[in-house]
Amino acid sequence: MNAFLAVLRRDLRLAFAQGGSVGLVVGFFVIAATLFPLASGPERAELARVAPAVIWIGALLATLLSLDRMFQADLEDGSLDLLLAGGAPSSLVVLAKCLAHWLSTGLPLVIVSPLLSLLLGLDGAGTIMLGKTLLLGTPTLSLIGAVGAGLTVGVRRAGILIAVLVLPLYVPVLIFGAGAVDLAMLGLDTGPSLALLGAVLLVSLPVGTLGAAAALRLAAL
Amino acid sequence: MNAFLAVLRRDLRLAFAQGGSVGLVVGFFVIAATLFPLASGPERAELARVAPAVIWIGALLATLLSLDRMFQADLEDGSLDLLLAGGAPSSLVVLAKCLAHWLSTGLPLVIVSPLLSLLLGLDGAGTIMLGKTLLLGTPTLSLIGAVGAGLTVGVRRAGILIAVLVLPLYVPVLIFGAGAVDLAMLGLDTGPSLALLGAVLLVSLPVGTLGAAAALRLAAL
Amino acid sequence: MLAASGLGIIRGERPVFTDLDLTVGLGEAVVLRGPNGAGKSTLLRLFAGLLAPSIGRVTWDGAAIADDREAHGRRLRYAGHGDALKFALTARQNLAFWARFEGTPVGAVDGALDRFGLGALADLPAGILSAGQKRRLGLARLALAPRALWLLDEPTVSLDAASIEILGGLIWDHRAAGGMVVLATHDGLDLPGARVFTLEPAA
Amino acid sequence: MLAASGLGIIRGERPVFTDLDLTVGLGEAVVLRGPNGAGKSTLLRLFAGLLAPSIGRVTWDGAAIADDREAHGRRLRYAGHGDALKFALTARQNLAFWARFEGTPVGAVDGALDRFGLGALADLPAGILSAGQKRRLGLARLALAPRALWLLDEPTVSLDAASIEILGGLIWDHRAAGGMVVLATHDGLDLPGARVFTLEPAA
Amino acid sequence: MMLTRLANPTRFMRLADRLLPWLAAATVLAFAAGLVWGLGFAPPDYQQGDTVRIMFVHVPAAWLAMFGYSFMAVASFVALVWKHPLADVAAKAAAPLGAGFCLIALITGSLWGEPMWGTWWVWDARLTSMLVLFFLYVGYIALWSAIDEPERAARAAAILALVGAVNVPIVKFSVDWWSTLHQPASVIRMDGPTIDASILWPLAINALAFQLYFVTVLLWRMKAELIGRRIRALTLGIAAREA
Amino acid sequence: MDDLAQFLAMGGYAAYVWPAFGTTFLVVIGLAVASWRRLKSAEARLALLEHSRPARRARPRTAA
Ligand code: HEM
Ligand SMILES: Nc1ncnc2c1ncn2[C@@H]1O[C@H](COP(=O)(O)OP(=O)(O)OP(=O)(O)O)[C@@H](O)[C@H]1O
Ligand SMILES: Nc1ncnc2c1ncn2[C@@H]1O[C@H](COP(=O)(O)OP(=O)(O)OP(=O)(O)O)[C@@H](O)[C@H]1O
Ligand SMILES: [Mg+2]
Ligand SMILES: [Mg+2]
Repeated sequence: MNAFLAVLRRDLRLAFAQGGSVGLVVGFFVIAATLFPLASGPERAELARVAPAVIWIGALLATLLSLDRMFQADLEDGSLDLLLAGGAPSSLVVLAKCLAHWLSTGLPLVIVSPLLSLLLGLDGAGTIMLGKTLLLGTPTLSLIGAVGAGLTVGVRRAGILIAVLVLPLYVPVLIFGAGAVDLAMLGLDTGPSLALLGAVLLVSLPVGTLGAAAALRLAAL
Repeated sequence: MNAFLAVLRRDLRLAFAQGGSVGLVVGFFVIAATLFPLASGPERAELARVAPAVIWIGALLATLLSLDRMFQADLEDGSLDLLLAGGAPSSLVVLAKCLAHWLSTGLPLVIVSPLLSLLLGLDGAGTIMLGKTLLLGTPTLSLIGAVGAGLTVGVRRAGILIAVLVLPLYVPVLIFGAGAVDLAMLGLDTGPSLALLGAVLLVSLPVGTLGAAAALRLAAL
Repeated sequence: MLAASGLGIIRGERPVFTDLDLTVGLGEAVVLRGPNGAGKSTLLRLFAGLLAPSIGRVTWDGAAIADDREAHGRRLRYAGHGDALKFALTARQNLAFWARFEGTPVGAVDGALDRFGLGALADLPAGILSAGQKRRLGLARLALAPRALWLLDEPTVSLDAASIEILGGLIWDHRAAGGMVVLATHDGLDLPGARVFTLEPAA
Repeated sequence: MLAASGLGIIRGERPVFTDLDLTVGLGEAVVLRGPNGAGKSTLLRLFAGLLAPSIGRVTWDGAAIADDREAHGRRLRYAGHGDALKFALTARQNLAFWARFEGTPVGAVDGALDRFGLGALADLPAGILSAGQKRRLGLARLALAPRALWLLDEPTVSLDAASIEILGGLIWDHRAAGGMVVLATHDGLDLPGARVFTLEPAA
Repeated sequence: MMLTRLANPTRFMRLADRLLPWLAAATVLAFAAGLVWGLGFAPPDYQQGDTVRIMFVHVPAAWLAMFGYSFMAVASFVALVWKHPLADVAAKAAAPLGAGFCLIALITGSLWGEPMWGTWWVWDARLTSMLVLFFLYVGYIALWSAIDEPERAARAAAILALVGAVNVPIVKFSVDWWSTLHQPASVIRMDGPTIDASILWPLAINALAFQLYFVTVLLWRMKAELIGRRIRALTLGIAAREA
Repeated sequence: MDDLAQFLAMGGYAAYVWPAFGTTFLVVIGLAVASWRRLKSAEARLALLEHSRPARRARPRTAA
């Protein structure tokens, strides 16, 4: 538990104090959502139709952008050895790093999502549902991403390998997440989609932490 | 000139030799473009309308994903010192690195763009114009990106700087690039857009290399 | 008591060493020597449980360390080629993180910093420290709280004479309290009563 | 002839040293000594033109090096704390890159590798080399082609005794041909006839 | 430990050598029978005409694509949990086969879609999840080739295979969960097949042929991999003795 | 003759049916041949190695 809190605290401090990743994520997200209408032309009705997809893909890619350094930085400066051989359960360490990653990428996205809805012309129901699905879905992105990051740590050109490994696994989250917003805008029942998102999160919690921990122990070898 | 060829050759070898990293760029691009229709639903006509924007934003992100390590890796292993203090003009070194970056990210994107057009249902005229605009536009992305990467190398607020500096500079490229494809699909004149893209490229060639070189010399201080 | 018996390891398709036997008893110090590439760092990583042997085993009081990696982790301190520092955090924040991580009261941090003469630098970001200062900050972890086994990979690199002496004193105290040390070095560090174990390159 | 006069530098809000004067003549070797943080690495980076002094200037044959950075770059070799290696490339590819970069015929690479006893490792990826082997590979650049001024920051780190001797020989040959060396070290490396320049920490 | 590690693969090799000629022969026979029946004798569908013949390759390929990944996942599980020395060999050998079948299903499906649905490709759940399955195969193969040391690569790939296994049920049930253009299951379902016997038989024979092919080529690949590992061990042994 | 032409025409769907079977067999045969060749070359290398083992040939250990 000590170890969990220590790692969580350090990673958050690194993400926030440095001004680094949180600013990047939010900035990137807002700019990408702004660029989209610019690039596709301004028809508002059409925009709102594809808006959930655009925002969700933005969330995916923003997560990916920050994933590759999740363990790589620790490997390079030698911390990873100490984190793994320091007597703390490695899945606990991974869980702390996932939580820190989510708090510094996923959560900020959830918080700015109303602004993005506004930019892209989503209606009220859609905006609320977007927030809900992001809240349920982004932790899954961090957890699954951790497995990809762990598998590729120390591998050459890890960044893009992560993308190839992880993106297919993100697909269910994307489908349910963006789908639920579409349903909400049509006034249809979103219960099953949300339930599925929740289920995916529950599954990925053990799978992600144990998988990433196992992958990291490999990398140290 | 020696230095230019040497750096170009080394960076290309690093990008191509190991585990097909270029294949991974392409894979990433294809997967990202695949996710979009997945998230937005399958109506074909609507897809083709936003397709140029989606592909262009995909190109932006693929560039961005590989940008942050452009100089950072050299800084961390100490090569940057030698590249800058080795007696070669630093703008030449930067130009070589930009060219290598484009050959290993931009060019592959240009090459797979017809496949993406097919996936997203672009028509013939759109497909051809997409290839043309990517060919003219992606070198600009590498050059402008180099300034961002140079400015942020070793700097603490790296994340924010990249987001805030580079993405806004990408806006003109994105607008003209995606815009020209839209015009082509409507059968309108794309000459001015292409001319503008070319002009932006010509401007960013000196601005990018000199700017990045100056930024790097700062970082070495 | 740490023991390796019949230890052999293959890395990158080549055997680094084979059939290595080594025992480290209470209060003992073993200095690993040998030319570059002989396998000193490899052996230390095996002892830390960071590498798995291809053959043979490493035991602690008779039980294989692989059986309970976490318990083994809690009894050792490993200091490798990297200093395990985050350049954006201050010296104190860096050390405090490791103290929290292992459950040592954070109060011990200032003492450890002082011990390596880093008191005046405690609030500087670790990134601007000189090479030797970074090394000292990495080593200051040793002074946080006692642990039975120290595994040090070239700890004296970049250290000035005064710091080497401090490290020597720290090791002395550690051994006097029954601690064990295995360290790799090419020179420096004069450890009284240390046993030298020389590794020969396999090829 | 390399000369520093009235050199002072402020890094991270604190002066590292002030009013430093040092001249290095043909065939001369200067060993920088001083405790951690005294400014040895800083001085070497100033000499390499990688840092600009806050006050004073560095000159070569009387002309400030800042006036023509590229010409200065072509007459020096700098070896810092990093080894400037790409782990994915083989040892030979790494060295061949630097040879091409500076315009030395690639034929010189194998000789340089052999000189540091890396001939047998030439086709291994640099990433799997041991710490000392990496260091040797970084230093092998010195043997590529003659350049007037060598700036070496703790070159002996991680080197075994045999390699230190090789490096000593290389420096000797370099000086015999009129080359200059400025190097920082905490020990090792016995350079006959070298001048020791001791830096005191400013604070 | 060394003994059990060797014993098992050796016994496996002997068994494989005994089985392989029969398997190869059966594969060729089944393929021939399935082809002749499927292309020559099965009646055209009253709705789909002769395009229905594409089914005889499309459907078995789709099944095997899903089977291949499930097989990999199970083998990976066995490799991770029981450290069975053959399991990761099997998983590695299966990946290119599964990827190949996946590609076949995608291409033949596409070729079927143009006359039937009037389009080569739609972004419906079944088609998309099949594409995702293909990407998973590609990622798995890429991971194997990105890590040099076989032990490390094997375990990393096993972890990936297990994590990726969630996609298989999604491919299988996507048609039931989302309304799509694509056919729902009509052969493998709870209440028995709903296809006419004149189509069902050649389909079954083709499926058998694909399955036999899978096993045969899998055994070849596993043997090659095992021999490769023995070569590695031998060269290492030589290296050790020379030292 | 007519039968054959009719067979080849596939009820007007030749352009879809034949490519489908064609790609299938391309992939199937390709994978089989590649796997078989790999097996044979591995067996040959092993035979060579086991044959030359007692001879203690100096072999380049770093061969890519
Ligand atoms: C690229 C396009 C296509 C893909 C990726 C695809 C994928 C699949 C998959 C994965 C299955 C196995 C389903 C299961 O066992 O539950 C399947 C079965 C099947 N597909 Fe497709 N398909 C495609 C196009 C088509 C088209 C155009 C048709 C016909 C109009 C078609 C007809 C069938 C039929 C009849 C089955 C057998 C269903 C059963 O009885 O279980 N498919 N396909
Ligand atoms: N990038 C930097 N920014 C700010 N201050 C720095 C930076 N690098 C070094 N310093 C400070 O300058 C001083 C001198 O550092 P330098 O690295 O030159 O020391 P050194 O003599 O090489 O020490 P060592 O023997 O430990 O290598 C140190 O006190 C350090 O804190
Ligand atoms: N990650 C790795 N993969 C493959 N081989 C490796 C790896 N790390 C080290 N080796 C090889 O193992 C051998 C021993 O390396 P090790 O780092 O243990 O040497 P060392 O005794 O610590 O040398 P040094 O004095 O240079 O630090 C070297 O020949 C090296 O090439
Ligand atoms: Mg070592
Ligand atoms: Mg220094």
